[in-house]
Amino acid sequence: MEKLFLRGSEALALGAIDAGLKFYAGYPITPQNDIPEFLSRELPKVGGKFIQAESEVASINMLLGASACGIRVMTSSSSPGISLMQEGISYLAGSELPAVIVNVTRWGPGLGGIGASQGDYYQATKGGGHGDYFTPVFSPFSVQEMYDLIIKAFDVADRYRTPVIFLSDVMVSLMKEPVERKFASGVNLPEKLWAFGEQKGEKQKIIKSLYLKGHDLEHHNWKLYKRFQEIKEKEILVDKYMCDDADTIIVAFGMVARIARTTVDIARESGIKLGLFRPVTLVPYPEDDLEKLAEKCNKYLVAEMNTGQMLYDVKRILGKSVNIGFYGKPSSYAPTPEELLNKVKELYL
Amino acid sequence: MEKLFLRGSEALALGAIDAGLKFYAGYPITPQNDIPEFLSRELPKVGGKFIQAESEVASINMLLGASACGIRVMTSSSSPGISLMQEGISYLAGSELPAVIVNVTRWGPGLGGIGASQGDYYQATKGGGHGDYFTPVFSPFSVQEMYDLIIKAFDVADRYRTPVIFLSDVMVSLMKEPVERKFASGVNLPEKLWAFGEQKGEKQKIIKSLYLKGHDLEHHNWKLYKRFQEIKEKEILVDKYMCDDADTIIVAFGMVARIARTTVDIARESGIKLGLFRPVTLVPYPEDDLEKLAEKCNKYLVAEMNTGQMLYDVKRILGKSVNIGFYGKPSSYAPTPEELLNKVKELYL
Amino acid sequence: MSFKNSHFYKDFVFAGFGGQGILISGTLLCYAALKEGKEVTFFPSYGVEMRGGAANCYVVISDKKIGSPIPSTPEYAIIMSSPALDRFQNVVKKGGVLFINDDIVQKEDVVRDDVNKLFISANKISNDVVGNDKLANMVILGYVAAMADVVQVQSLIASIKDVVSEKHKRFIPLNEKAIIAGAEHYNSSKGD
Amino acid sequence: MSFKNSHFYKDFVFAGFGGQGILISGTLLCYAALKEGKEVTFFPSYGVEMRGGAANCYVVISDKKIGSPIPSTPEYAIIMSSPALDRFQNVVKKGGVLFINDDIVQKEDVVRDDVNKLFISANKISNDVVGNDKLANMVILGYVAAMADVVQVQSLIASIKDVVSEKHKRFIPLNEKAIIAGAEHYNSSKGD
Amino acid sequence: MKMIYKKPDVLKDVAFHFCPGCNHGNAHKLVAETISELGIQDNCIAVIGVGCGVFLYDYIDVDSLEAPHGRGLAVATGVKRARPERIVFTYQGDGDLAAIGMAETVHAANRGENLTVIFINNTIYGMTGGQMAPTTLLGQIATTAPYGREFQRDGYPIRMAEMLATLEGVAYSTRVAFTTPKQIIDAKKAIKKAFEMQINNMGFSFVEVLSACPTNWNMQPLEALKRVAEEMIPFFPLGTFKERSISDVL
Amino acid sequence: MKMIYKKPDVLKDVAFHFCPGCNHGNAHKLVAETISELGIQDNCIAVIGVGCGVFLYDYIDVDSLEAPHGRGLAVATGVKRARPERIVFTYQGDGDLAAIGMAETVHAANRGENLTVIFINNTIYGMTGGQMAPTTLLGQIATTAPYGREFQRDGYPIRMAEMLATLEGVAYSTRVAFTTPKQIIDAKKAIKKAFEMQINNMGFSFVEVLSACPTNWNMQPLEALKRVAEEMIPFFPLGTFKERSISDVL
Amino acid sequence: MTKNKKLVINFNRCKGCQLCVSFCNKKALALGKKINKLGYRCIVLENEDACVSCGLCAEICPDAVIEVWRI
Amino acid sequence: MTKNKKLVINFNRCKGCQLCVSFCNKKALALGKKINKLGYRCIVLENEDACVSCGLCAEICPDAVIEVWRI
Ligand SMILES: Cc1ncc(C[n+]2csc(CCOP(=O)(O)OP(=O)(O)O)c2C)c(N)n1
Ligand SMILES: Cc1ncc(C[n+]2csc(CCOP(=O)(O)OP(=O)(O)O)c2C)c(N)n1
Ligand code: SF4
Ligand code: SF4
Ligand code: SF4
Ligand code: SF4
Ligand code: SF4
Ligand code: SF4
Ligand SMILES: [Mg+2]
Ligand SMILES: [Mg+2]
Repeated sequence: MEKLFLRGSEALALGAIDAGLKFYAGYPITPQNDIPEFLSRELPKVGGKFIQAESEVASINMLLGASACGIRVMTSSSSPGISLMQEGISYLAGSELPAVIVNVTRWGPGLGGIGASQGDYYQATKGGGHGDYFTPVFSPFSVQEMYDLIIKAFDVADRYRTPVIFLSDVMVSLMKEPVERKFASGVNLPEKLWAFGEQKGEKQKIIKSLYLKGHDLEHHNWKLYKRFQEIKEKEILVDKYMCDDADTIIVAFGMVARIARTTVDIARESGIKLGLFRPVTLVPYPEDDLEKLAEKCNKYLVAEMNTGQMLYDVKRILGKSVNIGFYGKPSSYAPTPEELLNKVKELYL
Repeated sequence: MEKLFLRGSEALALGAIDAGLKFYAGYPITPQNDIPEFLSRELPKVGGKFIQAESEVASINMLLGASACGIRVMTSSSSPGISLMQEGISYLAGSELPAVIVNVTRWGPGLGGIGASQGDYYQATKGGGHGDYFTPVFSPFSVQEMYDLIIKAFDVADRYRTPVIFLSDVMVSLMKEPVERKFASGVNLPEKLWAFGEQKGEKQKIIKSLYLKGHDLEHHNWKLYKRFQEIKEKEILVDKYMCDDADTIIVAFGMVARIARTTVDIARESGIKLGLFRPVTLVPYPEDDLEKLAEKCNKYLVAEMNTGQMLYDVKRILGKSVNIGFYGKPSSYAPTPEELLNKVKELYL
Repeated sequence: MSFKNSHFYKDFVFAGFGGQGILISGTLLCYAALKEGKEVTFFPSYGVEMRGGAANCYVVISDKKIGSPIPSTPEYAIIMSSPALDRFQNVVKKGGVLFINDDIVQKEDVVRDDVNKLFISANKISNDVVGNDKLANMVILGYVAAMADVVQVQSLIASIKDVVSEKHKRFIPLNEKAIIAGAEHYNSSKGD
Repeated sequence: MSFKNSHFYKDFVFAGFGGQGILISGTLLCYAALKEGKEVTFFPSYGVEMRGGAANCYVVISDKKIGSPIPSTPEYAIIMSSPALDRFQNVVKKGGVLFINDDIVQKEDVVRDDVNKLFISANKISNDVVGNDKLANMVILGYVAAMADVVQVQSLIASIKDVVSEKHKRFIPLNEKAIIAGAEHYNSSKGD
Repeated sequence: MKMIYKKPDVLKDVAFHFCPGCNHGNAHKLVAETISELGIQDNCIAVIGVGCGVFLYDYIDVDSLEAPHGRGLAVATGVKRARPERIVFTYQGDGDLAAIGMAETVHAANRGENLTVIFINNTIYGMTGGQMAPTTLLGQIATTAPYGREFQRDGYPIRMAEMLATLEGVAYSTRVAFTTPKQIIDAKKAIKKAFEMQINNMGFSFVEVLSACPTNWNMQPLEALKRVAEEMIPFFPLGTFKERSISDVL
Repeated sequence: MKMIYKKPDVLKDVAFHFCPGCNHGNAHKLVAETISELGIQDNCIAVIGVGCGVFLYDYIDVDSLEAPHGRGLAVATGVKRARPERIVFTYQGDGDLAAIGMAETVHAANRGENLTVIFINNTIYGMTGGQMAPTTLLGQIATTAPYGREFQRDGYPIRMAEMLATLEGVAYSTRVAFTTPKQIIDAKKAIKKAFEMQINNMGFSFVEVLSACPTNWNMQPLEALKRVAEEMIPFFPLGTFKERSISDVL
Repeated sequence: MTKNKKLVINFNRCKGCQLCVSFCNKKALALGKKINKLGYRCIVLENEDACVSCGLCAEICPDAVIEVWRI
Repeated sequence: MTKNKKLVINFNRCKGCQLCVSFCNKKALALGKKINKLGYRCIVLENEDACVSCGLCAEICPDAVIEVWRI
């Protein structure tokens, strides 16, 4: 199949369309505008609805309405806009409505800056919204993955009736790379019997998140919890590079992991046994995979474009018996492969 | 001094006034309405401004404006409303503006329910807003602490130029208990030379969070990070009850800790050496204190009114060499002392 | 609670309709206990629970620091309406006490048989002593105080001023009468 | 990058004003490299950077999977404006190459002396071969391709159709001319 | 025997949770009657705002979706665009629609979304216990305006029906009340017309319902209804502020 | 020699980052001139929305606060209530003020906050690259309306100055442009009046500035200015929609 | 359910608000004595003869308590 | 900074938008040839004699490039 040469954002938007996206609502924000721009052009051609909402708050709530009708829905924004969506995301989770929320991250706190960032790991993985819930989080590191994982994100959203966060950044979103188009989505998914169809069914359908009577709320929360356990069992994605014989392993996600791949290559050339562990799903986190590494390797470097967020998950998972170093760069200038290698050398060589 | 018999919310509002609160903006939401109701009556009497905003988004942004003028500001809300404030909180953090944000938690996800909850631990402690920042978090467990800690919260906010989250719940907020009034606030705080005064100073003052040029953003982020390290060193509050000789320790915060205190009492009566570890500041977390306990005690029960949030911090801090059990109740019905004791027995006796 | 009687601990739920003075009687009990040097917590109903007129509150009194202000199985329940009975009769602790205003609640609706059931015609007594049924809450409170041995009736009376607003000050003597009538009603019925 | 020449890796930054075809020349280089079976990444400037007319893009070409698409110290910089020079001359790798359109940029503003500085009068050449200066970008690109030995000039020419829109199809031959002129300019100047 | 009044089937046989004399009940009844009469029960989707009307689905037997507080019209926009063949209405209070939801309301109206809005204006936040609403009258006491609403501090009561009528996207904007038999009949007609407009694809239809909240006004039900007549209607005049005819649309 | 025009001192001596022909520059100049002439540089606080005007503090030498996108009027409310003695103005784009900020805008106006608003209506999202704004004209092409704005899908362009004029709290609402010398003079007068109203505690004053965005309109500067005259002004008429006199207030 | 010829009053739904009483021009209705499950005194048709089955009481009743029949 | 008798033109601030040109009734202004630091060709007072120091060019200039003096 001929490959296309696409921006990450285009690949994502195309992937969404290939996954059967039928409703998009969003509000402009740098650096993700080419997603709505692409979809405003292309979505109507496949019978989908594109709407520019008056705000991010309105966007996420339009998704709530459209998702209740059983169609595939998506929004995209960047960090401050995602903060504004937290109430809505929490409602989607509470109402058990599937939706894909794309965050092409930029900097905070506040207006911050528009460069590449991993400052939103916590918000995405620990629930920026109120209440006791998790949303699956995907973290792509190539234009191909922008395409592949967005399709996966829709499937996971539908299968588990949950909002899904797609955590990309401006590097992977604006860069161009060759992409292969695959169209594989929606296999073996349950029918959306809970959704509003063309007509009322025999029984009234009520989609809500308010549970006031007796122990309903507790049951509801446990139900969501159990569903999340199932996601944990079935939907983890992980990418290990040269970990088998590694005596030092870099743990990184997204574009930092991609840069670290080069670090591993350079290191290997000079005989340093470096490996790379990359969670592709940040939620659920590939905990068991990471834990297993500790059987053979006891030196780690967590690298992030922030002052340390995933670091704390890694510490929890690996425990205190291994060495865990950290290289943080809360900057729009991504670390270079050499910077990472230098840190590895400084810590362990 | 004669004690007052006050609701938690009244004690908090009175504490805020005693701390010199001069601006409150908020939007009604159960179960915290008696805070704005009290302040709408009392704040004008001390020359403060009370304003009912059109939404939580407007509230937090009114705070941003008033705080820039150097006066003490506060808002209060409950979980969904706090979700809506996440962008604004992130802006406060990025703009280095002090503010106190009270969350009288209720349930989520979504509309959830209005009962007592600890579902917002993650949102409060891991940053619900975008970007790489933390806000100090206080967790009271008595009406007296509603008064004492809110005063502390204002001081910490001013000293470190940061928004502070005051994470209470409906139990501690609506219950009445005797309270002693103390008026101790604002000692040794630096003057707010950065704030807009009655007139422009010699140099233009710019309060902002956008850093686009060169490495300004990175420097800004490291500056916030370092300030947070200082908070970690100086502002941790912890409450240990009967931990010295304990062979099992319950770790809990807020009202669950209060209930667990009774559990400890009951257990001790029947000769069970139970203790209680309560973080009073959830951020910064009393990590060293907790870690030190592990030298003597290797059985823990984390108890929360959720499906497990603080649990993961405790796991990270204590590591894998001790036993950590969990009792979670994502319900408006708080666990009883007996439930907790039974869980302790089930796990460790 | 199961402190094996090693110390003083009593918990209550007061439940009925709004307007019956449910929260006032709970608060009054608190003030009385405070006067006697006890630890006290008070917790009211709130929010949507209040629509449709329900009102209730929990009171815990102890000589030690109090844990939960919302006892899951209170020992004493003061029931002033049918919905209140529906909601609370099943949560009262086994061996606990249901105080029921049988001028409002149908006796036959009370189904628990592992608790002590006390029926008080509080509206009637209120009518008898103060001329209307508005102080039924105080009648029951007097009865409860006497029966549960939780505070001195004197402490209740001394605390009335703490719970009535300035403009209702003139009703203090009536409240006093009602409380005393309730307590006496218990004392006279004790022989039964 | 420091792959010790063990494999093919080249990184570029193209920088100038909007309207100079900066992004198009970068993209064209990518397509040509793709045709030659290389791994390729392209990364454009965006957002507020674009106000005031700045435009730039990074291109990385390699025979292995590529790490960062934004090289911190690119080896080759194509400079089409003074602000672009200000911003990028200091990031070019030591020993790298600055390609400078000296019809626009003042030679004396170039201060680096640890890089290879190549000055091309691209506007003039464009004028000479196509009658206006609009294809200065293609002139430089031809020059770069020839000099940096990154893609065949033929591959560039074969890829023009991938980057011009339908309605500009008719300009393909002119672009071709400009590229060839640039490449020839390099080849003829090599002897210098 | 001739039936003069009977609750419509669409209304379930359960008691409302509303306080005595609350006009939310009247609004529910009229909406249910309209749905019955237009035969659209199977087409209807209710988008319900957070306020005392939040349990509408317990009473009116149509597919229902709970919207976050204030976001009813964004949610309904999503519903209607996803299912244009269904009849979508929102049911929202004045805190919900006019305070926190102002942006969503104005924009949905301005877009001319083909939706019907039932807007319950009771000059107060009912559900949360009597705080000031954007519609609270000057001088009116609320729990967060203990000394009465004051223009300088709290602004002026907003007349939503009038404001929205100025927007191009709005097909129908009207205000009704329940203080006289005639008003009840007019209210019914207005609600019915609003739904019919949607059925005819005419755009945004908006019915503001002046409503008593005896509980938070601290009044007896009759007194409260009297207040609607004597204090609210003079400020919030009844009547239609905009009505597009089919020919305007075609 | 007589000085006919010189940039005011309040304007710093740095080049704007605006594109050639962008009327943001004109608006900045007039605001700076007004601040100079009224002698309020030391009193002024600028609350700056997020849009192409976000760097106002780099150009105008007054105390400045950056508001989150759309929330300028909530932020300014906080500032003014905390420092009533200072003169507070917001500077906001049409995306900022009329889309995401609609609720904050309407409510601040309705409360009659004693603030001055400079509202830059360029029918587009400038800073983010030409997406559709609430003010985008029907048929106008934007990056998110590639086939042109359509009423049915995207709604009607909002006339903010007119809408706000209907609110009681608004003291002054006017619309200006820069397409003729006369318009520039009027614009200056309007901005000055708006600040004077605040100085006189008269309430909310609002100046809508029709502004060219050559870059995102894909036009040359002259062409763009011509579009303001020929396409915008017919739809967004210049003039004053409300002006309260001191006697109304006293 | 209290069944009359003209009015059917749903005893346990009435909240005693008396709006119906005030809407009845014929003064046919009055508040009853019995307290229903909701805790309210339910309305009664005190004067059935006066009732003209106009339906106004049912129209105003917020709680859909009353059914009206014309004989 | 180009200094004339009537106009002072701030060379490095001009963006060559030519709004001034179109506002000048006297056709005194024209786009210059030299490119300034911002990358634009700056305006020049081509016909100083024609200039009547009316100030319109300065009024419309979005970039505060021009100072006008009357001699
Ligand atoms: C984000 C958010 N903020 C606040 C609330 C609390 N809240 C629930 S209903 C309500 C307002 C109720 O007033 P209104 O909309 O006028 O409806 P009414 O009850 O008067 O009919 C509020 C503020 C909420 N649920 N969510
Ligand atoms: C919450 C949030 N959403 C979106 C953005 C992105 N954003 C920045 S400026 C802007 C709009 C710019 O348009 P406008 O307000 O009309 O100002 P202009 O640049 O046209 O003057 C947007 C959407 C943001 N910064 N924050
Ligand atoms: S509080 Fe007011 S609006 Fe809510 S149900 Fe009661 S009367 Fe109706
Ligand atoms: S993008 Fe438009 S609004 Fe922004 S500076 Fe350029 S011309 Fe002005
Ligand atoms: S039907 Fe008419 S006359 Fe009969 S009780 Fe009702 S209102 Fe009165
Ligand atoms: S109007 Fe209805 S609820 Fe009210 S008293 Fe009459 S029957 Fe009862
Ligand atoms: S001052 Fe007047 S006449 Fe002179 S150049 Fe400027 S516009 Fe032309
Ligand atoms: S208007 Fe100003 S910026 Fe534009 S060309 Fe004239 S002097 Fe230059
Ligand atoms: Mg209301
Ligand atoms: Mg704009």
